Amino acid sequence: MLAINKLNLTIGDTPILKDISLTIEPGKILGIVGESGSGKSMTALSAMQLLPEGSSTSGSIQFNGHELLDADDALMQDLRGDDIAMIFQEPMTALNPVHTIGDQIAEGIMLHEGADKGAALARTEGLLERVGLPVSRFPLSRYPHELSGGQRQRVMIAMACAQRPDLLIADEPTTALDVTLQAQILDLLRDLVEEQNMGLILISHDLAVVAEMTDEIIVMRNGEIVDQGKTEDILHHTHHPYTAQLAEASTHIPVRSQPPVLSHNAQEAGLAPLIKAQKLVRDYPTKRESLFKPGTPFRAVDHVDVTVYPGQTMGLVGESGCGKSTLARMLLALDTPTSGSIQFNDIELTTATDEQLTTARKNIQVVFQDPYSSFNPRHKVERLVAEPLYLETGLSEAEKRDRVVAALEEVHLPASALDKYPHQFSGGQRQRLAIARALITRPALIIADEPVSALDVSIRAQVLDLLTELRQRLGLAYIFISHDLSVVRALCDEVLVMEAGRIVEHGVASDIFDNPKSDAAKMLVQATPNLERALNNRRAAQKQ
Amino acid sequence: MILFLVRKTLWAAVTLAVASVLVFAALEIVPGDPAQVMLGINATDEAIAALREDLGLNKPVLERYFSWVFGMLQGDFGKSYTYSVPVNELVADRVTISLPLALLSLLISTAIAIPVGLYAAARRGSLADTGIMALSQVGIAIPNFWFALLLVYFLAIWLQLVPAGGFPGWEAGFFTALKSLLLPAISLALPQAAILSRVTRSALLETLGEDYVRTARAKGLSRRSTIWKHALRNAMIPVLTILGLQFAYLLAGTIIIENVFYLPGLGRLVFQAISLRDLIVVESVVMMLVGTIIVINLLVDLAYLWVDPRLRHRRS
Amino acid sequence: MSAFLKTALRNKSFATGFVITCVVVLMAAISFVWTPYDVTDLDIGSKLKAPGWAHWFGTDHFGRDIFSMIMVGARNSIAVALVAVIIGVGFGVPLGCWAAARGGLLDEALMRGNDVIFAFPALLSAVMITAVFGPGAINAIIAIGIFNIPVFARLARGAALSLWPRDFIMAARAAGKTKTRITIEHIVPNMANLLIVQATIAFALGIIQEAGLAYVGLGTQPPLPSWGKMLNEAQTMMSFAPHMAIIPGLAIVITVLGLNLLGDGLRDVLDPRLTRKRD
Amino acid sequence: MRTLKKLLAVALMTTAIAPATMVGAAFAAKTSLIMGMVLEPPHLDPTAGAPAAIDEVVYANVFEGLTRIGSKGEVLPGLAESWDISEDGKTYTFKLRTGVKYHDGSAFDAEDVKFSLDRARAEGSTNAQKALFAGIDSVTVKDASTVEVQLKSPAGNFLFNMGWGDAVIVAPETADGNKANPVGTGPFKFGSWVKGATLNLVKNDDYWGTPVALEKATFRFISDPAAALSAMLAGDVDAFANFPAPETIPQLRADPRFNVVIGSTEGETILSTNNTKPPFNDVRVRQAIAHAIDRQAIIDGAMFGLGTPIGTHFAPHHPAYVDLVGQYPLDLEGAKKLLADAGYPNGFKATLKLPPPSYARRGGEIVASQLRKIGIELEIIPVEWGVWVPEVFKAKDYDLTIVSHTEPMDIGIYARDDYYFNYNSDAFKATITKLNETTGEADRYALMAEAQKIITNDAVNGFMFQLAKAGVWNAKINGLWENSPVQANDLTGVSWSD
Repeated sequence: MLAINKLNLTIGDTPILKDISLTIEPGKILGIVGESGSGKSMTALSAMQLLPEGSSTSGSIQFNGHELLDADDALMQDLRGDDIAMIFQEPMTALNPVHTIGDQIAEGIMLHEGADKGAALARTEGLLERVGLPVSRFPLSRYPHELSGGQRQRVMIAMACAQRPDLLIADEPTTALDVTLQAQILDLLRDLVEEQNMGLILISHDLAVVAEMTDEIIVMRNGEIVDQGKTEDILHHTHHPYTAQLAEASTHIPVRSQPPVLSHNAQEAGLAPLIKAQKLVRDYPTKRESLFKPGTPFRAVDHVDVTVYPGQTMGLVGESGCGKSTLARMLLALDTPTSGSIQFNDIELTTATDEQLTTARKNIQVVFQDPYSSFNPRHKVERLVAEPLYLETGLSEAEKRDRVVAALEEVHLPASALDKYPHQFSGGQRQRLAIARALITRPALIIADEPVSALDVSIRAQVLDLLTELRQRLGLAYIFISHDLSVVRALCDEVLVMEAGRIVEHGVASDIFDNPKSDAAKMLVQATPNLERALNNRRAAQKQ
Repeated sequence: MILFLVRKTLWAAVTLAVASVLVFAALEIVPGDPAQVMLGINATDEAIAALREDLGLNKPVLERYFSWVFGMLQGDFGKSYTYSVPVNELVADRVTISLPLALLSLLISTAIAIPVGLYAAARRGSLADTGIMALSQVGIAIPNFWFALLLVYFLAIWLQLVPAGGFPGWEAGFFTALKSLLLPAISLALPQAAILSRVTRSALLETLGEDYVRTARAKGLSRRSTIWKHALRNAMIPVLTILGLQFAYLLAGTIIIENVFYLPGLGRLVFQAISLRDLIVVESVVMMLVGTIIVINLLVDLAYLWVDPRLRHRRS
Repeated sequence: MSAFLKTALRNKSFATGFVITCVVVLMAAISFVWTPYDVTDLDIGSKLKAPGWAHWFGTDHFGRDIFSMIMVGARNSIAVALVAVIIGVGFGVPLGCWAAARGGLLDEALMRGNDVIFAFPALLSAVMITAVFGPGAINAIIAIGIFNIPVFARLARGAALSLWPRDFIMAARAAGKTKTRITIEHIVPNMANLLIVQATIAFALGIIQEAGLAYVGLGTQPPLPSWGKMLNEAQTMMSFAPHMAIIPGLAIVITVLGLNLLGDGLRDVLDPRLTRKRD
Repeated sequence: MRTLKKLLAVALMTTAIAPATMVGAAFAAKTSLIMGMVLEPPHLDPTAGAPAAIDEVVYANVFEGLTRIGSKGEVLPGLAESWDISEDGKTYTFKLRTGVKYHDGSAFDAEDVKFSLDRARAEGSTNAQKALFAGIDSVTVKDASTVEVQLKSPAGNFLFNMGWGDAVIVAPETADGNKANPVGTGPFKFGSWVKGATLNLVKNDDYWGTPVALEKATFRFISDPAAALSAMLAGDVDAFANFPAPETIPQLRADPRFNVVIGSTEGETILSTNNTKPPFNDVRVRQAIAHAIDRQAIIDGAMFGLGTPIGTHFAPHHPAYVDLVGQYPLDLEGAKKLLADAGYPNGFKATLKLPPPSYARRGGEIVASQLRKIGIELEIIPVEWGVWVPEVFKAKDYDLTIVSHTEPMDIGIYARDDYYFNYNSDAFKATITKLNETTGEADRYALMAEAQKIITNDAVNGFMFQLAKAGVWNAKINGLWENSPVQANDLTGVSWSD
């Protein structure tokens, strides 16, 4: 159906794709895997002929007997949305905010079938029903902003599948979604492929997702295909070293030489908690409901207790919007709780004096998710990493510099980094810088808010190793916030599961994963893609 | 939605109130005495005093402020010191020139700028685009009164195509009157059009880079219908903002242009009133302009609602 | 700086704008020490000369050398517009930053105050202000400057609001730094690009506004020449001395064009999105 | 946006369906005239305001006085057909015309004359020229067409004074409404007034005298010289009695469509000096200034050659004028020496407040440049009339200013106490008192000459030039005044030729 042969792509003078060849048949799912910048998306856009300006291509893309590379606009407009359809990564921006969802889906139907608006809307109702958005609850007159991310992605799927296309290209369709939603969307896609006998190209950076879904896999790196074949073959007998490396990285568990620090042991040993938050509540005001009625405040954090002992790594998991980050901000004393108390050592953070806060802050540092926005782009590393030294008075410039060099050494960065700007580092290096900054005041606790979720798998593994190493060497305690269970499991001693502002489960990490008790935890565990599980399932399926 | 309107209206009222204090206070400290100006050089002191009493200029400041404000609330803007007629009447005459002038120039500027901006954006990087953008840069740099001068001399005096200035009145016939507004409107409009076309172009380019435009293309829409159906409405939001600002600017911009073209509009009225120290006229006209601008801002806010459904029911 | 200039000059807009601006500034600077003729010295005998060798741009109705007047006028235009921008930045940026940092009622009050100023038609208000305080360069500066304040306040507030939730600000807060200190260390430097671009635009606008005020007789007063006033004087003489109107008008257009190009170029050169692409 | 459009639509509709009273003006060109004026009158009652613009619209056109001033400044019979003057020069008996009607149809008689004169001189009167009536002792109605005016002392210029716009005769019933709706006895009736733009007069068919040729006269107010030029060139106005842009005169003169007539006015343009304020209280300083002023350069630079140099405060076209221009020749060295003698070898700084007319603004720049040559640095402060009057004229808060004194025969102001020049000369006052009591022409002229010499010797003000009247009108128009002995646009004799 689709056959790409020796496709080369350059944009400007930069070669983007080199000698890409692939084929896909109806009813089959082809996965394209690779780290960022590997050329996955560009391959997909080549098939759609929606490449950015300044692109030049060579080779051939055959689709149902058409050569797409030299197809004119009219033919492509005919094919797009009718025979080839595409779903994009970002459901929040992929729909036009000023048109209703009904209109946006009907538009394609009217265009390709010549249907009038009434008929198109009637068809649209059926399509939305099929993707799990019944008209009774989701009328066609809804605007995209009235839907959640998962619902929008369903609208996108309905739109893409409206003409029963022969080929569907899904470019990271679930990356922006929570794991539970991801599982639902993937299920929906798989069902549609079966139902409509479509070909599906599934593009993802997540090997586990691809492993669960696809028949064949293509592994890309730097614009080239490095490995290609049936999913089982590729993943079982990982002959290609890069594939092996990817597989290893995505299931990476840092080696730990010390036993986990568990709360009940610490309690029994009479250890004092490092930080102890009790009955924390945080309300946010909302818009007035009407002229005379103020909005009911939104409770982001609802009577939460958190206790972390020295050296302990506490995981905090939950879907986006469950209150994890708000909780973290309160623990960092950046946000004041509506009620409740936070004890750090002997200091009550909610009522602390400036002096006490300074002491506390030296001991609680933070690492953020986005390594790109964690640094003031205008300052050099020396100044950036030294920032928390503001908390320590009376340091000379030379002393500060020594401290920065020492901190860089801790995270395995050379002293030559001092004079560079953040944009001169890669994402992984920046995250090391962020950790160096957190370490410079010799804290007892680091709060890490999704520290690896923006990183590619191989780099993620390195950063996880670093965090583990530092924990052991420096006796650090972490509060590790993540939506990714595999990461939490790899690193944490204990886990708190959060849902809608409340802690719904608290336990030893492995217990929770192997035997989740709360619904929230069960759902999370269930939905998390897992490479090993996926392979096992496949093997089992084959044996039958 | 209603809440939004109520809130906006309340704020508009507060803004007006603050503006009225500012205007009144500013003109309190203007040097010069309207009574003196009215009676001229040789007037006796008693005559001036009598006139001041007559005009109510001898009352305490607060009393005058409040009687002014309450008058305005009832639609009574007072009586011109120099012309001895109600300000309403004076303004009513002038508005029939200034408002059509501002609207006409807005119309011209929009009619030129939006298609040009669209064209340039659709052909980004082409020779036409580069040319248009270069031209618009020059357009922005041209002061409208200088442009007006050039127009008068080339079109009205050399070629005698249009009247050089003056206004025959609407009673001279709609098109005759319109014709005499044409040159002033063009000189006001073109520099504005230059700005607006740039805004339109960049707004459209911005939206053309959005994901939903790619979605529309993936649906099979042509480039053209993508622009019309998907990009344009989203691009209207910044364009609307600028349009609102421009209308306010055009209303005030008439002050100089009316002088160049000798149009008896609001701007000239204010100008004359300032030099004659006819403060009540100055105060009232400025307040009307401020009021108009506030109303326009409200309308622009409403237009946002119409264009952007996200604003219609914003939750926290 | 020189390295920056080297990169920036590769941008066509910036290069053109930079050259024009430099020429105008240079002309203004030279006029302090030398002009071809004394602009305060009237020579009625040689009035209304067309451009030629003796007087490059001709003479005006008082026999003054227009080239010299353009040079001195540049000084005046630049001074008025620049100080008006400084007023705008000096009051607007701290206000905007303060509003963004404190939020709540203060923010609301400041922004509403802004709205009030915005509701005044700027030119009309400038006319009123100069009418209150009398015409003159200083009052023109104040009249133009006041309306720059809300522009910069809004810009600064908007930029600051988008910066506050950024992670590096969080990190600074976690380091215990005060809001004032963070504003000075992190917020302001990161909005500097925006401010510079807006400042060049406000500068260009200031020149047009000053010319407008001078044109209606409310700007700089004689004996110092100003471009707007020259236009005003030239108006009735256009049919027999068109150079008197065309030359100052062109001076305004070219200067404003130069500044706008400089601003546009700066925006492209300084655009953080483009900078990010580079790494 | 939509609301605005609706508003506009309504606005346009209402103006469009308004009675089209003025349509057709352009087609009946031969009997209508559009007259350009620089300043718009604030109102139309000449007996209740000083602005010359009032007289320029209504004088002789709408309102008439007992006497009227002719185009050469002569006194002609007006509503008074004739008059007798008593031997002692203190009793004037006016014989009034009969059959004269006001525009509202009511009849004119002697009671109106008494009313008008008594009203003007009453306490609390808002007449701007109360001095004109100060000499009146009583006004008596002898019969319906005879009025006797008793003066306190003989006044040589009484008949001329009665010809001023401020002395026009109004009816008691309509006097208070004249500001907005003037009712007079003249050949034109008030038509309509679009404030800020135009004012229309229409022919009075019931006029007692020779009917006028024009059916309609429109005054169009154009303050901006450039706009005035545009309007003239574009044919939007037919005539400008006093064109505000002298620099364009050569251009207009070269245009065969126009008739350009340079006439004289009563406007002595002077550098008014605050005589009590140091250093101007020193006559040597004032004389130094007189020596430093190059009148011809000012006339050339500010008025583009239009104007006559004057050496004193007197109109050159008046028979009693004495040419004193040569008394202070341009002499920079002499001026510097005078300054040095006065104690200012290095000159000094002072301010120069300039009202809006271009003779003042342009002339001021030139004067400042001329005085700079002898070390006097003038700071130029442009002011609106609204500021000039209270600050300069009333409060005398000024050093120097430039203004044209346009009242006819006004040398008497130098005798006034507390006038803004702050000039105080017993010799001059004595001369003027004597002049006022003298009726013989030769004696009067001799006294006038003496008065002129005194103020020139004292160099009270910098005497610069007599303002010229640059009349520009369509070449086909006849009968407009060449000079302006009084502030008026007398249209009674105007017609179109073809």
